[in-house]
Amino acid sequence: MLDAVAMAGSNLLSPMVLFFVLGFLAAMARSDLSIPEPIAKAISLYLMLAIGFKGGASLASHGVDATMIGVAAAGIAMSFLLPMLAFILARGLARLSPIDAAAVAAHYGSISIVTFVSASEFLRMLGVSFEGYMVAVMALMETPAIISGLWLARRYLQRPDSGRGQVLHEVFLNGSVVLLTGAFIIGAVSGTKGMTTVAPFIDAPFKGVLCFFLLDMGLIAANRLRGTRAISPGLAAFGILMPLIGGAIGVLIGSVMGLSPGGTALFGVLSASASYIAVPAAMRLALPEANPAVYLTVSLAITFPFNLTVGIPLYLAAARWITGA
Amino acid sequence: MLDAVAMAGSNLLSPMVLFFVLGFLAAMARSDLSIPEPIAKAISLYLMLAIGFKGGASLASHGVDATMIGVAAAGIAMSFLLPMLAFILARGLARLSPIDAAAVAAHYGSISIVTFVSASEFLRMLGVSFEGYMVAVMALMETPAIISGLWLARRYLQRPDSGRGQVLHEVFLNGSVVLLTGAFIIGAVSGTKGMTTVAPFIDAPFKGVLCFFLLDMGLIAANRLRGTRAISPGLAAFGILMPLIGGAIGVLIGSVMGLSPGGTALFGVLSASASYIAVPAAMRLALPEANPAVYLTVSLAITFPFNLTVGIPLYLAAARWITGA
Amino acid sequence: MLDAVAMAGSNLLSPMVLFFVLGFLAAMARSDLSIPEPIAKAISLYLMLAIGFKGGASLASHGVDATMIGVAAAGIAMSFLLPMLAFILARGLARLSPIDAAAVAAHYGSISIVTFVSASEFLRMLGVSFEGYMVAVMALMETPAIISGLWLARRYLQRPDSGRGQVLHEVFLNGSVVLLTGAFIIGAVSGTKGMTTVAPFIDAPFKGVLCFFLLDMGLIAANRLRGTRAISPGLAAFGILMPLIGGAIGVLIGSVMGLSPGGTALFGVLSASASYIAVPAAMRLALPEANPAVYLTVSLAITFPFNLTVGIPLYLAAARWITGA
Amino acid sequence: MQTHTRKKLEIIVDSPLVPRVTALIDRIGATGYTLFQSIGGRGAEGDWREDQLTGAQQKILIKVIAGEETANRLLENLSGELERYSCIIYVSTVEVIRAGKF
Amino acid sequence: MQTHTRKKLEIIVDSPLVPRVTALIDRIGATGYTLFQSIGGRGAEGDWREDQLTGAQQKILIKVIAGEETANRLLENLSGELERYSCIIYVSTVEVIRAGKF
Amino acid sequence: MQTHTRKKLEIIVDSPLVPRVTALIDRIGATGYTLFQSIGGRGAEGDWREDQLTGAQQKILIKVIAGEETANRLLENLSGELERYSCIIYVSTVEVIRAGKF
Ligand SMILES: Nc1ncnc2c1ncn2[C@@H]1O[C@H](COP(=O)(O)O)[C@@H](O)[C@H]1O
Ligand SMILES: Nc1ncnc2c1ncn2[C@@H]1O[C@H](COP(=O)(O)O)[C@@H](O)[C@H]1O
Ligand SMILES: Nc1ncnc2c1ncn2[C@@H]1O[C@H](COP(=O)(O)O)[C@@H](O)[C@H]1O
Ligand code: NA
Ligand code: NA
Ligand code: NA
Repeated sequence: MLDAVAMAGSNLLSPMVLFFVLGFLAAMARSDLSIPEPIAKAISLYLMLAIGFKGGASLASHGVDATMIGVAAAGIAMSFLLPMLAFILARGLARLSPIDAAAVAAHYGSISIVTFVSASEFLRMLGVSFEGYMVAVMALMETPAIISGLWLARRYLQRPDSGRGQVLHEVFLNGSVVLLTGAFIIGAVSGTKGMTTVAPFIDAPFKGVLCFFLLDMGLIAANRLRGTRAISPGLAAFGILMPLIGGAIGVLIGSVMGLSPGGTALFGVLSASASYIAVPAAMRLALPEANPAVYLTVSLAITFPFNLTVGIPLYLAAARWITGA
Repeated sequence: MLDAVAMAGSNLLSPMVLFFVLGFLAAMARSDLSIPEPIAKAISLYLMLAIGFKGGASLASHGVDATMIGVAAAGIAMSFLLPMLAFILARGLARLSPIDAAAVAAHYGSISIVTFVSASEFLRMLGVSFEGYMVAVMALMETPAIISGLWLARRYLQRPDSGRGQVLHEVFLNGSVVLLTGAFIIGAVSGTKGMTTVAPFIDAPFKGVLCFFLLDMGLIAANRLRGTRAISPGLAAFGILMPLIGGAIGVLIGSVMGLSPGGTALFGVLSASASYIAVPAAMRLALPEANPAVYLTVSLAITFPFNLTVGIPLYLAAARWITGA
Repeated sequence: MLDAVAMAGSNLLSPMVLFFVLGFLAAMARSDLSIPEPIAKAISLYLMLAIGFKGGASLASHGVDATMIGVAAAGIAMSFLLPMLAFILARGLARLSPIDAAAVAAHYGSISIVTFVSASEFLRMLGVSFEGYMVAVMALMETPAIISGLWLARRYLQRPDSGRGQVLHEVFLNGSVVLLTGAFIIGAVSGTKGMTTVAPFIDAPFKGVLCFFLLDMGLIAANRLRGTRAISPGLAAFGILMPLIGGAIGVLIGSVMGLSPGGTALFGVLSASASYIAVPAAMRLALPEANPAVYLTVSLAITFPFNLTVGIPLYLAAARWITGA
Repeated sequence: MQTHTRKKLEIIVDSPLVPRVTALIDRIGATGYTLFQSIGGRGAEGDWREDQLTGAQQKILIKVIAGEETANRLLENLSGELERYSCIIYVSTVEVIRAGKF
Repeated sequence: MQTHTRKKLEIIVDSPLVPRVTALIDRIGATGYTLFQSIGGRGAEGDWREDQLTGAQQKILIKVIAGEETANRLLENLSGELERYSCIIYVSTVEVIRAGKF
Repeated sequence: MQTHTRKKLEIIVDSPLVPRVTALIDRIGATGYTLFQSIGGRGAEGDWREDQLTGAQQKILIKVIAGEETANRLLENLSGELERYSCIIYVSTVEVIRAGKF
């Protein structure tokens, strides 16, 4: 426990979290500080490319682990099933309409790339190693939740399924899924030699770029919080409780599957985090009746900051405790 | 004196100044070379983040200097008072209307971040050290001049002060002030350890990024010069005389406060330089009667190039002479 | 021959080509992956700045070669004359209208910077050295082809030459020409010392940035291919045959001029590649009757991918064979 | 100068829906369209500014110049297709020179 | 197709002033607005291109669809509020389908 | 509120041609113009999306508010100057408050 508190402290004082806090405070104080949108998008692409490539290269150098297939299957299952849990909680605790609850549920089955990236930098900072293929697991967990969410919503909607083709297409060929997976494969193919080639671009400046991006995430989170009337106490509670439950389940399953303490913590992080890229775009198209102010606000402005500051060290502490490390 | 000439030469042949000249010549020849605007903004944010963080980290490792409080107070006083001098000169020499003169005056009390950054790279190149907290002094000098400028203008305006709240807000929560100050504090909190983490992003590529940015500054300066009818011989003379006077006063005060030769030179640079980010936006809002073509042209197209090429080595030579280094 | 196959293989598995393929496949599958436009433009500027600077610095450290003047003259002549050949082939093989054929011809006389950059990274990977001034030769070859193309077209157009001044201006002060040449000169002036200063920006991350850019080139090439009805079998054949012929001539002349094997290969690459920046903009202005779908598609979607994957190793193999290396 | 009367349709719609709208414009037989990005707005669903990473609320403005009849058909089809979505559509009258182009 | 007549107000204004204008639009009771970025222009104050770092001359276009009465009230208030500033305002007539939205 | 009738000219044109069009606008004596970037479209020449590095197909929208007479002169000159180029031009009627500005 003491350990967890110390870890939480060192997490809160890392430049990454401090830049998030700076962005958050600046937007709360209505400063006109802002990152141009094409830059934010480019950095987001950079993070995916870099994390994918590094994961693939690490797979190439450490080889395929016996537990890999199991963890991948467990990840897909989690992404499919967590929305059911999230739906019940969103209905009961946050009192959302069925449609809004289904849309929110889809977000929590999916994952947040920045949360994963921040968690893996945190592990690296503490010298905790983890399985390189966790990046591939992340890519696999990104989309199944969308299907669950739409399935949940469909039971409450009286309308023909127009545009379903476009939605499925959007789901499986979403840019972030394609880039993550593609970079992972390229990393695996190019291996250590390829890594040496591109390391000065994707490895050395990575943490600094992440700081810059988290500054923007802080601005975005606070702007959402400030501008919204969509957040009720129940929804706020959901935004904190749901990652705790998801994270606990994730840590439990991760350790059962035989992941290292670091890998277990990351599986917890994936389960605890909520999407803010792939899922909102899909919901907008397939479930326009759902209110984007609700799902974007709870995902970006409640759960993301919670995970970044408190959640990550917590899931690591739990992973260490449960794996006996 | 010979020393100063040699220094000026090595400054003029640095890649930074050469890229500025390239941009300047390209725009003068009406080339279609241009840096996309979101990129220019992002680089500007990057420079603030990096310079702020480095300043804070340097403060953390070298500790607070006895002279720091004094220099900070002197900086604030300079920012408040230089506009009075600039106003008189802008009226007398450049023959500007009171409103335009007040707007211009506000620019010269404030500072130019790129000029400061170029000067500190120049010092580093020559191996001249300076106080890390000069970055904080720069942040403190950014805004007081706006208040002086508005005070000067108000005496000539017969109108109620609408929107004063928004202006004060704009002044104190201006994005560049917030980012500089925030990054400085984060740098001070994270110290050497944080610096190691983000150095490959904010330190190693810094000079190269600055070259890219100065290319854009050259384009912007020459485009302003080409497009304008706002520049008179008197205004041009003002744009060169005012930094010389401000720089001389700054060097004098810096040495009296006990700064190192490098710090003294930077205090001169801050006093000599004119704002092109925080002040124009505030003037646009608070003093829409002032002509932006006047204040932007003299600040960006006359004073900035002058300081970058001739001014910086001059202020250093003066600082060395006066501190007896 | 075996050598060439092995080289082609190692080229195809380099991260650079793999990222191009990823982008190509993503766009073919209609993924929504996309690089924001200002970012693509900025990377393109970065590549020009970096390659220009590096070429100039290399010239400064290795000195001017005796063959340099000859190669420069040969490059200019190639750029003037290749369009004649391309015009005949575009008329005969691709059955284009005279106007479209002239526009296409101008593209093939000029050069593609990314193809050159990819080729020089490929050489570096294999440890094959080349003359630093090839960058200057590239800059010289960029524009003469435009004049040839317009001259070819004029024989078929019954109209007064309005806007010829603007076109010549556009041609000689095109942003990419100015930046390449300017950075080359700055690199030559700053030499090794300047290179050390900016290396962490323009050298270390260069290959990684190129990967990112080639991802975008893949997206662009496939999007063009997908969206077009402009591509006929004849035009596709032209897009592959023309670089082969141009490359063969280039390799022959390069070796005759006494270039090293690496330099010879690069001269082949320059002759084989087709412009996609300077020439299209000039054609749009000077030859609006030509269909941009034709020249952009054949240049970006046929010839560029062909050169990147198959052409580059081929021209190197030919250069080695002909120079007896 | 001789001009011809045409209709200008403007549609402000979520960016994920743009492909569907442009496909419809093609199907109806309009001769073209032009897309513009908006950077913020407010409507029944509340405020939004740029797309803030998610792209979910980003709005695109689509302009179509067309003859009265085509415009009417487009309007009818669009109002059916987009009924459930957050979007606005409005029409005005414009004069053009090259009648054949629209 | 049944349409309803509304007014479209367009305001081109310095970007630092946008918050003040949108606050006014809210206060007057229009149902929404959309913002677009311009990339250059010319007027009484001369030429400008993009914002060239300073942001001081960047212009934003604000479109508001509203009923005649709301539009008139907005126009009157705006012309007072923005009198001292560099900006232009113009109004045209549009047809909309969903009358309730504006 | 007292308003004055003016013409709004809109021109969608290839970006390399913008300097030529704005020079013409100046020559004709219009009081100003504003430029907007479009992000895609379709016309007789087919589809395009952003400028995809080449800048060759990028279209810019130019808005000009002017009196009827100036607008007509502009229209005539433009249709001559731009005849060979891929572009569209259309005109509508707007109401303005400050008559002196246009
Ligand atoms: N009255 C209006 N005038 C101009 N734009 C509007 C108006 N109402 C809505 N919009 C735009 O259309 C988008 C969607 O509107 P809504 O579906 O009402 O949220 C808003 O975000 C605005 O950008
Ligand atoms: N006649 C006009 N037509 C279109 N836009 C204009 C016109 N006059 C001014 N503008 C725009 O409004 C801005 C401010 O105008 P001004 O206050 O006259 O300098 C200019 O920079 C243009 O972007
Ligand atoms: N009917 C139309 N409505 C709106 N925009 C159009 C229309 N026709 C053409 N455009 C725009 O004008 C550009 C050039 O048209 P074109 O010369 O017909 O290829 C197209 O790429 C579109 O952006
Ligand atoms: Na999750
Ligand atoms: Na100053
Ligand atoms: Na060529």
